[in-house]
Amino acid sequence: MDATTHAAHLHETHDAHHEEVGFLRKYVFSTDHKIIGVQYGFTALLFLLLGFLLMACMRWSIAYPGLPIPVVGGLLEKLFGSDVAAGGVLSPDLYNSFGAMHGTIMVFLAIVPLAFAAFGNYVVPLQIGAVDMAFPRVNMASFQCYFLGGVVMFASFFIPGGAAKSGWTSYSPLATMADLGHRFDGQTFWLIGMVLLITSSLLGAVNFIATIIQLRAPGMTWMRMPFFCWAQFVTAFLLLLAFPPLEAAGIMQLMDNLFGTSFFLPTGLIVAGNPVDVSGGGSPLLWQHLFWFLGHPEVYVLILPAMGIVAEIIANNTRKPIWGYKSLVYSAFAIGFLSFIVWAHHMYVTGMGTKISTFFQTTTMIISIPSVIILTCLFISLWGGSIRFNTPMLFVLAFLPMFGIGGLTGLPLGFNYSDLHLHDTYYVIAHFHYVVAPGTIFALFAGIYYWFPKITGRMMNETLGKIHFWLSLIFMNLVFMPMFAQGMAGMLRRMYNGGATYATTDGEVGLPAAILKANIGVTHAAFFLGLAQLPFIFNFFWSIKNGKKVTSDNPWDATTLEWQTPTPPPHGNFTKPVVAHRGPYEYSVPGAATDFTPQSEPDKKH
Amino acid sequence: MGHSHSPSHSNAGSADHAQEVARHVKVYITVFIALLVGTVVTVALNYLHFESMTVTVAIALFVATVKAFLVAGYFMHLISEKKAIYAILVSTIFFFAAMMYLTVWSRGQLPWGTRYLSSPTPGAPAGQIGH
Amino acid sequence: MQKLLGLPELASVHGHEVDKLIIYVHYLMGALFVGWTIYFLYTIWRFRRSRNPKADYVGVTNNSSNYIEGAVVVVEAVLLLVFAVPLWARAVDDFPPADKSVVVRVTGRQFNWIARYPGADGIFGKQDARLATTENPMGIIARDAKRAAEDPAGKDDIVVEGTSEVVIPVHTNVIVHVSSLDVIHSFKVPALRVTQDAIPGMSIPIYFEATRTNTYQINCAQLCGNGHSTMKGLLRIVPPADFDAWVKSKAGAAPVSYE
Amino acid sequence: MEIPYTVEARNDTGLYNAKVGIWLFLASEVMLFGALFSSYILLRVGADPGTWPHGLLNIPIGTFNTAVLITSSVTVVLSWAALQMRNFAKYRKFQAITIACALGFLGIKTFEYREKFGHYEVWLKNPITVKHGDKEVQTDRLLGHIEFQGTHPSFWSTATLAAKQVESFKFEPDPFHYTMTAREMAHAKKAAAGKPHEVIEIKSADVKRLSAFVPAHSTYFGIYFTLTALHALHVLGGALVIAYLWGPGAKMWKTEPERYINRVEVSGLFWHFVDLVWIFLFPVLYLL
Ligand code: HEA
Ligand code: HEA
Ligand code: CUA
Ligand SMILES: [Cu+2]
Repeated sequence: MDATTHAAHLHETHDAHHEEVGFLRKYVFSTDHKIIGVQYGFTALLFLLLGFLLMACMRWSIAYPGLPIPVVGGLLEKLFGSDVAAGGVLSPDLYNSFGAMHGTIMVFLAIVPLAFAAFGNYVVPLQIGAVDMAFPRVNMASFQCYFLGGVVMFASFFIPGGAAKSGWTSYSPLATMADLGHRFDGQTFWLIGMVLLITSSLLGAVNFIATIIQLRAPGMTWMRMPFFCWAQFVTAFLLLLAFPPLEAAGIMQLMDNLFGTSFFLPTGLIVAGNPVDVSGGGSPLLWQHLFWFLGHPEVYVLILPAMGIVAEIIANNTRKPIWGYKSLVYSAFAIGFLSFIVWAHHMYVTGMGTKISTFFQTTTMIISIPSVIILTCLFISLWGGSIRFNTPMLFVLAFLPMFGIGGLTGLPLGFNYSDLHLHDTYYVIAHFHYVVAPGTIFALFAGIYYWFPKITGRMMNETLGKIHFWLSLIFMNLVFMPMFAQGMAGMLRRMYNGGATYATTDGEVGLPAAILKANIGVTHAAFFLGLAQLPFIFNFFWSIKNGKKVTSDNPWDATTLEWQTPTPPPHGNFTKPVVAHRGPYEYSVPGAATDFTPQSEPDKKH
Repeated sequence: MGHSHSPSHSNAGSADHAQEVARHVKVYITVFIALLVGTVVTVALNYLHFESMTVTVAIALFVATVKAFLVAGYFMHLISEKKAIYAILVSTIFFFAAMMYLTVWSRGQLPWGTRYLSSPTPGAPAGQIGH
Repeated sequence: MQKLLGLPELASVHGHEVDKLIIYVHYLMGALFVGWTIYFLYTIWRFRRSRNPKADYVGVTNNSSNYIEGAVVVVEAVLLLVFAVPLWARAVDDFPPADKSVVVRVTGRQFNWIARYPGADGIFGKQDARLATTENPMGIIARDAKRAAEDPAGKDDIVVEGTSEVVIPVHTNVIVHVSSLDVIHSFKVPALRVTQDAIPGMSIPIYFEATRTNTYQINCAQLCGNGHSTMKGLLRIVPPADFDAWVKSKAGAAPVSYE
Repeated sequence: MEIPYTVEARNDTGLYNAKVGIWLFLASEVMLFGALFSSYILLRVGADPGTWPHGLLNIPIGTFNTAVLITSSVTVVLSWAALQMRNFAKYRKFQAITIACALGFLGIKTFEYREKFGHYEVWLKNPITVKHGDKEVQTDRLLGHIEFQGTHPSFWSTATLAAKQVESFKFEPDPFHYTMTAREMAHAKKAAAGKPHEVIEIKSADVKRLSAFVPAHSTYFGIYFTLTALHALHVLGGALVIAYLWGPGAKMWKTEPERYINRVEVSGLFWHFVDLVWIFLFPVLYLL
C-alpha cells in the first residue's frame, strides 16, 4: 500500500496549491509544511494529555489499589463496563491496558509526533531556507496515516476485551494469548495502529532527509546548518531504518493473532493445563530482537530533537555561539550509528552468553560517550554567556541536569550484572522518565514558548510561563526521584497494586513499608504535576488571541533563518530568496554592530 | 557513462546521446540473458541434490547475489549513481547485516546448560545439564 | 553505601559482587552529578545577564572538557572490562559441578510457580507437552496414566505445585533451571540478586549459593497477564539437614498439590 | 511557489528530489524484507528435526514466474531507454509488456496459493503403513489430498472435522514426506510416477492434527505466505503506478517530458527492487 501512495505522491509534488485554496485545502488537507506541523502539534498535545490522564488513573490504582478512582471512576465504569471497572476501581486487566497504552501513546502518538514531526515540519524547512518540504503531498499523507493510526489506537479502548494489555513492548506469547476470547482483540488494533504509525514515520523520514539533502538554500552548507536540523536529520535516519523491522514483526504477530501461525510461539505451549493447538516452532525472543531493534533507536528519536531544540535556545539566550558545534554534530551521528547495535541491553535477563553479552555491554557503554560529549558541550556553552532567563531558557536549563540524571542512571542498567538486580524495577521507570519527561517534555515546552511568536505572531505570557516551569520542575522530581529508591529496593513495574503483594510480612522478606508508602506521595505529586499544566494550557490558548503582539519578525534577536521570514510565514515562506553567508550561531561577534548576526546577512567586506 | 544516466536530458535526442542509449540497450539485453541463465543454473543445480546442504545453500545464495548485483548495478544503474545514494545504501546494508547476524548469533550464544525444549522434552540426569 | 542506595537485604554469595558493581557505578554517577551540578549552578549565577551584559564570543578555550570526557571513558572502560564482563562470564559459564549441587527445575505458569526436584535417583523424568492436563500440567510422562511405564525415572520426581514454594538448603550450590509453560515470566529473587526470564520453549539454568536461612519472596518480573502482580512465590532457605528431611518427606509421596 | 529540483538535478548532489526519495524509501524496504529474511533464518535454524517442510512448492512454476518477473524488469528499462530516445510509442509497447507480466505473475501466484490450500498434512495418533515410492513405510504423518463427498475441500483443519462432524474421510497420500532428504523425495516421486493413487480411509478419531498448507501449518508456510504475500502486494503497487503513468499519467509527456521521464525512472527503480526481492525469495523458499 505504502508503495503506491509513496511512488504516486513522489511525483505529484507541485501541481499542489496553485489556485486560491478553500478552508479544507488550507487547514485540513493542506500540503504546506507549516500547517502540517501545526496539525501534528495539536494532535500530539492532545495525545500527551490523554497519555497523562491514563497514567493518572494508573497512579491512583498504584497508591490505593481497590479503591474507586475519584472524579472519573464512575465515567470509567460507564465507558469500559463493570467487569473491568466495577465501581470505578481499576481491574488488573484495565490497568494493563492503560499501562500499555500510556507507553504507546506517549512514545508513538505524543512525543515523537511532537518532537520530530511537529517541530521538524515547521522549523526545518525554515531554518535551511527552503520553500517547503521536498514532497508536500507525501507530507500530508504522513500526517493522515498518523491521524488514522491515532484513531485506531483510541478506538481500541472501546472494543470488546479492551485495548492492548501486554505492555508497550507487546511481548509474545502474551500478546497473542492475552485475549484469546476475542478474534479482533486490542492487540490486533494495536498492531494495525502501529503499522499506520510506522508508515507515517517512514513517509516523514523520507521527506525530511530528501528535504535536507536537496533543498538547502544557497550558501547553507552542511556545516552551516543549525544543530536542530542535524538532530532531525539523524532522527529521520533512525526512523527510516529502525522502524521497518518492527513493521515486519508487527505483520508476523498479526499473522500469529489472526491466522494461527507460530512465528513467536514455541513448541509445547500449555495454557491452563491444556496443550495449545498451534504448530509451534516459533521463537518468543525473535519478537524481542525485532522490537528492540526499533526500541532502542526509538529512544534516541525521543531525545535527539529535544537536544536540537536545547542547542538552539541555549545559543540564543547565552548570546554566544554553541561551544563545540562540530563535536555536537559528530556525536549526534555517533549516537545514530551506535543506537542500531545496542538493542539487546533490554534483553539482558533473557539468558545471554558471555560473548553476546560482552558485545552489547560494550556498545552500550560506548554509546553513552557521545551523549556525555553532547551534554558537556551544552554545559560549557553556558560559560562566558550573557544568560537571559526567559521561560524557554528556564526549561532548557532544567533539561540539562534532568537529562543528565536520566542518562547517568542508564549506566548501571547498561551492565548485565548490575541489571540483574535493577531489571524491570521502578529504577528503569525512573531512568527513562527522567530522560523523556523532565528531559524531552521540558525541551518541547521550551520549543513551544520559543517558536510560538513565529507561528502566531504573539508572545506567550512570561509570568504564567514561569509558574508553569517552577511547578513542573518541582513535581516532576517529586514524581520520579522516589522511584529510584523504590527500584533499588526491588519494587517491580507493571503492578496494578504498586507491589502491595510483595509487602514484607512476618515470615517473608519483601518490600519495606516505607517503599510502598512512597507510592502515595508519588501519586499525589503526579496529580499536582497535571495541575501544573493548567497555566500552560490556559496561556497557550489565551495567547493565540490575546498574547502580546510581536514588534519584529525576530523577537528573540536570533540568527537562524526561520526568523528572517515574515510572521507568520506565508505560503512559500521567504519573501525574497535567502542566502546563508555564515554559521548558525554568530552571536556577540567581536566588532559587530548588534550582538547577533543573522545567517542571511551579507559580509561587509565585499 | 554517468552523465547519460543522470537525467541531464539537455542533450537528449542528440546523436551521441542516441548512441549512448543504444549502447545501454545492448547492456540491458545482455544482463537480461545473464539473469535468465543464472535462474536456470540455480534450478538445474538444485536437481543434482548435493549431499551437503551447505553447498546447495552456498551456490543458491551466491548466484542470487550475483543476479542482485546485476539488477541493482545495471537496471537500477547504480554503477553510475551518485555517492549520496551509495552512502545511504551502504549504511542500510550494514545495519541489515548487523540485525541478521547479531540476532542469529545470539540464538546460539546462551548461558551454559541452556536448552531449547521441544515436546517431548528429554529428561536429564540432574548431574549433566546442557546439550 | 548499601544502605544509602537502599539495596535490599542480601542473602547470596554472588549478590555481594552485584552490589559492588552497582555501588561503583553510582560513585561515577555521583562524581559527574555533583561536579557538573556545582559547575552548572555557579555558571548560571556568574554569567547571568545582569552581571555579565556582554557575552564572550569564544567562551572556554582550554580543553578541560576533553579531560573530563576522557576520564569518563577510562572509568567506564575499567568498570566494563574489570568488573562487568568477567562477573557475567562467571555467572553464565562456570557453573558448580551439578552432581555436588542441588538441582531444581522452576517452571512458571499463569499465575504461579512449579518447583520440581529429581528425587532419589537424581534424574528428572521426561515430559511431553501433549500429555498435559490440569492434573499433570507439565505433561510429565511418569504421571500419565497410559504412558507411565515408559519412564520410571520420573516416578520419584518431587513436584511442588500450587503453592509456588521452592525449598533450598543454605550454604549449598543451587542450580535452578528456569522455564515456563505459557507466556514469559521472570524468576526474580531480590534478596539473592538473581533474575532470569522464564521463557516458554527454553530452559535456562542459573546458580547461586544462599547465605542465610530465611523465607524470601520470589517475584515474577515480567508482565504475564492480569495475574502478574499477584504471582508471588516463596523461597524457603533451610539448613541442609532440614532440606534432606524435607526431601525424604516428599519422596515417594504422591505429587504434592495444594490446589 | 515552486519547489526546486523536481526536474533538473541539484548540482552538488547530482540528483533530483524524487530520485533521493525513492532510494531512501527502498532503503527502508531493504530493512523491512531484511527483517523477514532474518526471521526466516532464525526460525529455520531453530526448527526441530522433521518440522521444516521442503520440496513442497512447484519449482517449474516458480522458475517460470521468476522468468516473468525478470522479463518485466528488462522491459521497464527498455521502455525508459525508449523515452530517452523520445520514442513514446516504443515506451508504451514495452510498458504494456511489463504490466502484462505483472498481472501474469500475480495470476500464477494465486494459482499456486490455491494449489497449497487444498494440499494437506495429517498427523495420526498411531502409525499406519503407506507406500513411499517403491517401498512400504510405517508413518504417522501423511501428505496428500482429502476427498470428501466427491469434492476436494480446501482450508480444512483439525477443528473442521469436529465442526462438520466428519466421522471419516478419503485421503490420497503422496508417495513421499518432507522428512525425507531432497534426494529420497525425488527418487520416491520418480518411482511412484504413473502408478495409480492409492486412496485410504481415515477416521477423524485417529487424527491428531490436520492442516492444509496454510500459514498455520508450520513456521515454514507461515514465513512463505507472509513473504510472498507482502511481495505480491509490492508487485500490485508497482503495477498500479506503472499503469497510471502508462494511461492517465501520460498526459504529462506532452507538457513536461523531462519530468515524465523522471517519473518513469523512479517507478522503474521501485519495480527493479521488487524484482530483486524475488530473486532472493525464489531460491530461499522454493529450492532450499
Ligand atoms: C530518550 C530516551 C532514552 C535515553 C536517551 C536513554 C539513554 C540510555 N539508556 Fe535507556 N531506556 C529508555 C529510554 C532512554 N534511555 C526507555 C524508554 C527504557 C525502558 C524501555 C522499557 O523497558 O519499557 C530504557 C531502558 C534502558 C535499559 C534496559 C533496562 C532494563 O530493562 O533492564 C538500559 C540498559 O542498558 C538502558 C541504558 C541506557 C543508556 C546507557 C543510555 C545512555 O545513552 C545515557 C547516556 C547519557 C549519560 C551518561 C549522561 C551523561 C551526563 C553527564 C555527563 C552530565 C551529568 C550532569 C548532571 C546530572 C548535572 N536504558
Ligand atoms: C515519551 C514517553 C513517556 C512520557 C512522556 C511519560 C510520562 C509520564 N509517565 Fe510514563 N511510561 C512510558 C513512557 C512515557 N511516560 C513508557 C514507555 C512506560 C512503560 C509502559 C509499559 O510498562 O509497557 C511508562 C510507564 C509509566 C509508569 C509505570 C507503570 C507501570 O509500570 O505499572 C508510570 C508510573 O508512575 C508512569 C508515569 C508517568 C508520568 C507521571 C509521566 C509524566 O511525566 C507525564 C507528564 C505529562 C503531563 C503532565 C501532560 C502535559 C499535558 C499537556 C501539556 C497537554 C497540553 C494540551 C494542549 C495544550 C492541547 N509511566
Ligand atoms: Cu508471571 Cu508476571
Ligand atoms: Cu535502550
